[in-house]
Amino acid sequence: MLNASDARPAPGTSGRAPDDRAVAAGRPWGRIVRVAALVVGVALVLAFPTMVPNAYILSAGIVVVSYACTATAWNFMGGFTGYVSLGHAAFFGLGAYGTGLLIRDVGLSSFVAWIVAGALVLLVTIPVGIAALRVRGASFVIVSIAFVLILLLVFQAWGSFTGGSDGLVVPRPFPDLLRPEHHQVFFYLFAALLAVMLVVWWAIDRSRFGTGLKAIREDEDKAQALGIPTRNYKLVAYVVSATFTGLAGGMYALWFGDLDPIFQFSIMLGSYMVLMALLGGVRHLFGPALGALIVGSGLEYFKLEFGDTQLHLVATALLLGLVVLFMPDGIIPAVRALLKRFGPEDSSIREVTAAELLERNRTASHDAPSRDTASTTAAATAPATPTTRQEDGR
Amino acid sequence: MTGTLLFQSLVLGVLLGGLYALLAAGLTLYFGVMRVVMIAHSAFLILAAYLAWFFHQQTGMDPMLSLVITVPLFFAVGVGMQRLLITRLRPATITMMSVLLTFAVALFIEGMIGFVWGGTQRRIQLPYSGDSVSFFGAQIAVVKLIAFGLAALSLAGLYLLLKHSRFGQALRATIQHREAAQLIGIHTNRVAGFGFGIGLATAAVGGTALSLDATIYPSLHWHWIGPLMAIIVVGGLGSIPGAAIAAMILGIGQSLLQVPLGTTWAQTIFYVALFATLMLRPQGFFGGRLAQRF
Amino acid sequence: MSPLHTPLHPRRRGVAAAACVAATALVLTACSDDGETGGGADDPIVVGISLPLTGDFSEPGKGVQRGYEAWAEFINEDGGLLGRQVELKILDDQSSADRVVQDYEALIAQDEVDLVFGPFSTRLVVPSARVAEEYGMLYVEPAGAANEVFEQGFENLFYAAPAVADDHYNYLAEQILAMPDGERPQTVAVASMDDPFAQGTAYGLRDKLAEGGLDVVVDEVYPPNTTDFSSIAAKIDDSGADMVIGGTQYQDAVNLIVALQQLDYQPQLAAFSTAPTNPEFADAIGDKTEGILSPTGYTETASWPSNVDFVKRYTELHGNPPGEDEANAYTTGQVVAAAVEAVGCAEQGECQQQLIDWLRENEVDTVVGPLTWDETGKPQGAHLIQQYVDGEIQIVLPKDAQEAELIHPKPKW
Amino acid sequence: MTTAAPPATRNLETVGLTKSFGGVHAVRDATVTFRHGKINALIGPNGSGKTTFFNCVTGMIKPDAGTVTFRGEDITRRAPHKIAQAGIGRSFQLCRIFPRMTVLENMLAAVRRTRRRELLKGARNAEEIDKARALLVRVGIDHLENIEARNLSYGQQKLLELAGVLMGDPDTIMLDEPAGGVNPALVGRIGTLVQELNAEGRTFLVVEHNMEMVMSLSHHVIVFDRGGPIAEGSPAVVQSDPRVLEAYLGV
Repeated sequence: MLNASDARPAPGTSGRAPDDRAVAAGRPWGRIVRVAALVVGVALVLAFPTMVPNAYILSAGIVVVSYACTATAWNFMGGFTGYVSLGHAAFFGLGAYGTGLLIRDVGLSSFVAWIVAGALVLLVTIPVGIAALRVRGASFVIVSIAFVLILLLVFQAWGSFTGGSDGLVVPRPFPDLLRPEHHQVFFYLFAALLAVMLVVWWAIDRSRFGTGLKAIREDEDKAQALGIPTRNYKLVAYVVSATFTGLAGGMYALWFGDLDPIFQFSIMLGSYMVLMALLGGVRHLFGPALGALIVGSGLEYFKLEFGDTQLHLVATALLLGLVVLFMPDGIIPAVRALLKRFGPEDSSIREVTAAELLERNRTASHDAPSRDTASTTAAATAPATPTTRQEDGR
Repeated sequence: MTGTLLFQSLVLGVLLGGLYALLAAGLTLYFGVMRVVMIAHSAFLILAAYLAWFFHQQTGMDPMLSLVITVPLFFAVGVGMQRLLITRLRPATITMMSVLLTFAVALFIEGMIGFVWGGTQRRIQLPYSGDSVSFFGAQIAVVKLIAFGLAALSLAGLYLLLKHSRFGQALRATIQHREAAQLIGIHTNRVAGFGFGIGLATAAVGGTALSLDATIYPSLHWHWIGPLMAIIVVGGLGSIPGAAIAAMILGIGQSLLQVPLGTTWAQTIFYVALFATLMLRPQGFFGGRLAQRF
Repeated sequence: MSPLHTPLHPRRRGVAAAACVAATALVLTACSDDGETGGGADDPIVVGISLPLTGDFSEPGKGVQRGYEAWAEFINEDGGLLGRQVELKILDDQSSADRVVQDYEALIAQDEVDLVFGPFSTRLVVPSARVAEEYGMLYVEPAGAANEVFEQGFENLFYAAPAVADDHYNYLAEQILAMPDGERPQTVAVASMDDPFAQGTAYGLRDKLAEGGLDVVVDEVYPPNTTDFSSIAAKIDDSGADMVIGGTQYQDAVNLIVALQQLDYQPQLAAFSTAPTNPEFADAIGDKTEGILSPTGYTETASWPSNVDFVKRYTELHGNPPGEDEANAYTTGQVVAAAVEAVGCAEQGECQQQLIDWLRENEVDTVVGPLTWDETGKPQGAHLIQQYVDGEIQIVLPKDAQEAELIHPKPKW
Repeated sequence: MTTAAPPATRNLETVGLTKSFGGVHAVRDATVTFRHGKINALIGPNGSGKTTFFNCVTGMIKPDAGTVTFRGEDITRRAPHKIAQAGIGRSFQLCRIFPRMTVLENMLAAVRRTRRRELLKGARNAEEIDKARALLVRVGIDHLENIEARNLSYGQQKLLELAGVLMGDPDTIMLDEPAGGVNPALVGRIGTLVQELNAEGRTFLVVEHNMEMVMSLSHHVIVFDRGGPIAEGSPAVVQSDPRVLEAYLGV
């Protein structure tokens, strides 16, 4: 946290709480810096289309913003509850195809179709969520991957409805615009969608609902024992996450115009979402967007420069591996820790997660004199005590 | 649908199921010993197939001889992966993070295959590629029979190893209850490393078998990982016999369904089975542990 | 409110946001620095191309690449285009529609190439043609043969081959329907990749035969990434169809044929699109090629003046004669070159419309013969039918171009 | 399922509660009645099924057979959060808190959530913060409120967990080994807290190995062995029961 004195390891210390005024004193500056940064950031985003040298850079910018949308949408589930879904591309594809099919078959106008497709994704997600959220951890990941694979098969095989492998052409919403103008409009539309998501994320983050979700991320059983209806909370987070992903997909369909099942329902797209969110930092409002900026620009660069090889895959793989092994909390906390190291106060926080804590606690209780001699069968006959809880908020 | 076609499909299903069984056994083994869902399993499968193809390309010898190199190599890589990568993850987050880490490994392999051998499709042309033997009216391709034989032999070997060797006992104890295994003096870390090595060795065998009768390309592994993951959940995570049985049933099911539904729809059987399992019996149908917890 | 002010969440978010946007601008602007500004009289003419060098279409994609590179090399040897050297800038679209659009966008808007050539495969042609159209670029393509391409209303598109997919088998269909009753096959099995081009060829033939009274007993579609053909083969075998038609690209044809061989299925007639014209085809199926039919828009033995020259130089360069993919790519180059020489310009802007207008009005001599186009960009010709006869792929239809007699029924494979 | 208005003295009861894992009975036909308004202790050797019993009662595990009633209402197989909302708070054997949330956030996460429309209200409501602080003062860790919970000592975590349970105003509190792994001074403090809270009218159900604590604290002791109760009564009665000695010393 920002006030380093807060984080002083304090086992057994009886020192009084840090003075509230001291905490407050650091605050106005922080607020000014933050507001200023936000204003500058918004201004830069708004000015971007006028700063770019050509339409290609603008279109690459749209790709990055659309990535930021998907990663932020993913983070409603991944960041709050710690459930890693590798299959969020399913919702992206559903939103995209939904929009395209509603325009083609129902004759809705572009943006009405977009909203309706978002609503359809929302409805579809409820039963899917109920099934997928019966399991945790690895099983959840498997289910999420399976969902995107099954949709890929359905959209490939059901050619008469979806266009099959031929793909689907989505009519342009603004047929009169020249290509660069078209890009400009969609850059702002994507940016607006991203802004809405960020506001919603921020609102949830500070709400009771958000606190409940974070409790689930930290320790799901404990959260439930405290009276948090974990299943419904997770379901709501999942539905919100999926719906936003679907809206991003629908927007992409309107912008891009050509849909192909292999690329809409691709595990790669889902994994980019995870990579971007993790890289930036899932606990932070702007983490996924920052990750999207880095990964999106990097991918574009790699594909353009080394396009005839598959080096971009290798680069993605190495980045993902590094993040997972060395920076699982993302760049934002890593940078902050670095800043803190050079800052006036030193605080070395040992990283502890729920299960490690349990492990530590178990050792502590084993050492306690009051405990009976340990019998190994105790654990075996009571496997329900989740002594080796595997998933953790991330 | 005629009787011959039905029988032909059944035979094809059994042959396919055998390969699925071997690969799923490897995949569920990782989960058993380390609680790791090894997304890269099928990428190693394709890598082994490429190595077999490359071996054949360079030496002109039968690709099956490449097993002499790939099996020990993959075993060592497996042990190394467990030691150097998987154990670096915090125990608390190992299941989730290992999914991402092995995903990264899979991408890395795919990228490197594309980088080294190009993105085009490859296929080994053997003198006996088009040969077949007649079996009660069904025609069985010789290469498919060899592939099945390889898979069946390896599975049998794996079974004997687990059932009748000291190492196998230690491995099973580790799968069933890691802490308890530690308490009775098993080096669970070493056992887990070997478990990983054996898992990867199944990928080496499977890949060679696959290379005999299939086209390979770098991104082919995505085609395999979905069905394999579905199989291990249906069979019960961590249960090797469960995985083998589920693999056989689903392989045959897929093959039979291809007749009325076509190839694409038939593949959905894996995912339908997966969702059905989660709704009805999340711990899997053929033994295994509580899937919910992991 | 409580006196507690410590925010629940970190405060440097705003900073991060600003950093984000600044970095976007920087990264992306940096990328653009290497954009070339063409136009000068001595500068090379840069041709932008995106091809599927990896992924489902990489096999034919590489053929197209060889054809384009041969064209550039030969034209440079001959003194270039408008006296300027030609330079190709080839990107890999990984057989992906998303990628192909970004590629052409980058080529046109950022690299400011002077000309573009089309990619391979109908699926990639449609999205990329739209980009080219919206930038007003002439778009000649070697591979988008399916009807769908010409139904999009593109005004800048020209297909550099003699005929569209549906008409590829026209000569074969006529021949089969003209056979006497005892000889004519009665039943047909069709298996096609779910791809507009492959389906176009196969269904063109299927529909003509069905109209002529033949029974279609198997009609299978498989996605492009299919590798296991044993069950499709089993169905075809089980139907005992007299004739098999494969709507194929390359590898799928090899796999399907091997799977059919494994089942010992022996049709009287076997026709596959594209694959049999590939030089590696015979090897890949164990040289059991005798009697396999395939349509082609190109034959290396054709006597068109430019073709004789092309085959000779290509063979010198690569050691083997060009295949259909190479020839189609070369044709694309020839078509654009003809327009450029006639109009006398090669750059973005008004020049492109002049090139388009010129092609609408004129006939171009190419290695596949003289080509003309209707207003949708459809070529006005027909495909030849080839067959493996005595281990060589030879023209068997139409009669006046025949190099060998059609073998019927086909020998065992 | 409620029949007549439940008598005020009825608290938590189980009838024939049974749960087995892979053929091994962890809890077998356990029929237990806890005394309302008292401190109840559940003791027994390791592996006697106390924790499984505990988990069955709080809904973390679905029992194979039997019923659990709370104030006359059947709560068997209800979801854990429903049971918590009904007024049963619990702690875990190996103290579980939210490690990467601050102490205060831990407390706020435990606020009862009953009204849906309040869910999107800010989590830092002044009234609740005051309540949380009061509870932190009560357990004696109020000075640590801005520290991430993972940085607390084990004893402090135990106190935080207890304070978190109290945040939900449960009238029955189940503690799984509250004295496990903490120093004797803290054991005393926890004991005093339990007694104070009991004096305010809260019923306690404590699983504990620390006999000294059990005997000095509880009003009613239930002894478990092999998945079910074998004896119950006042501490004095239980202590002299031969079956208890046999269960503990084992033959």
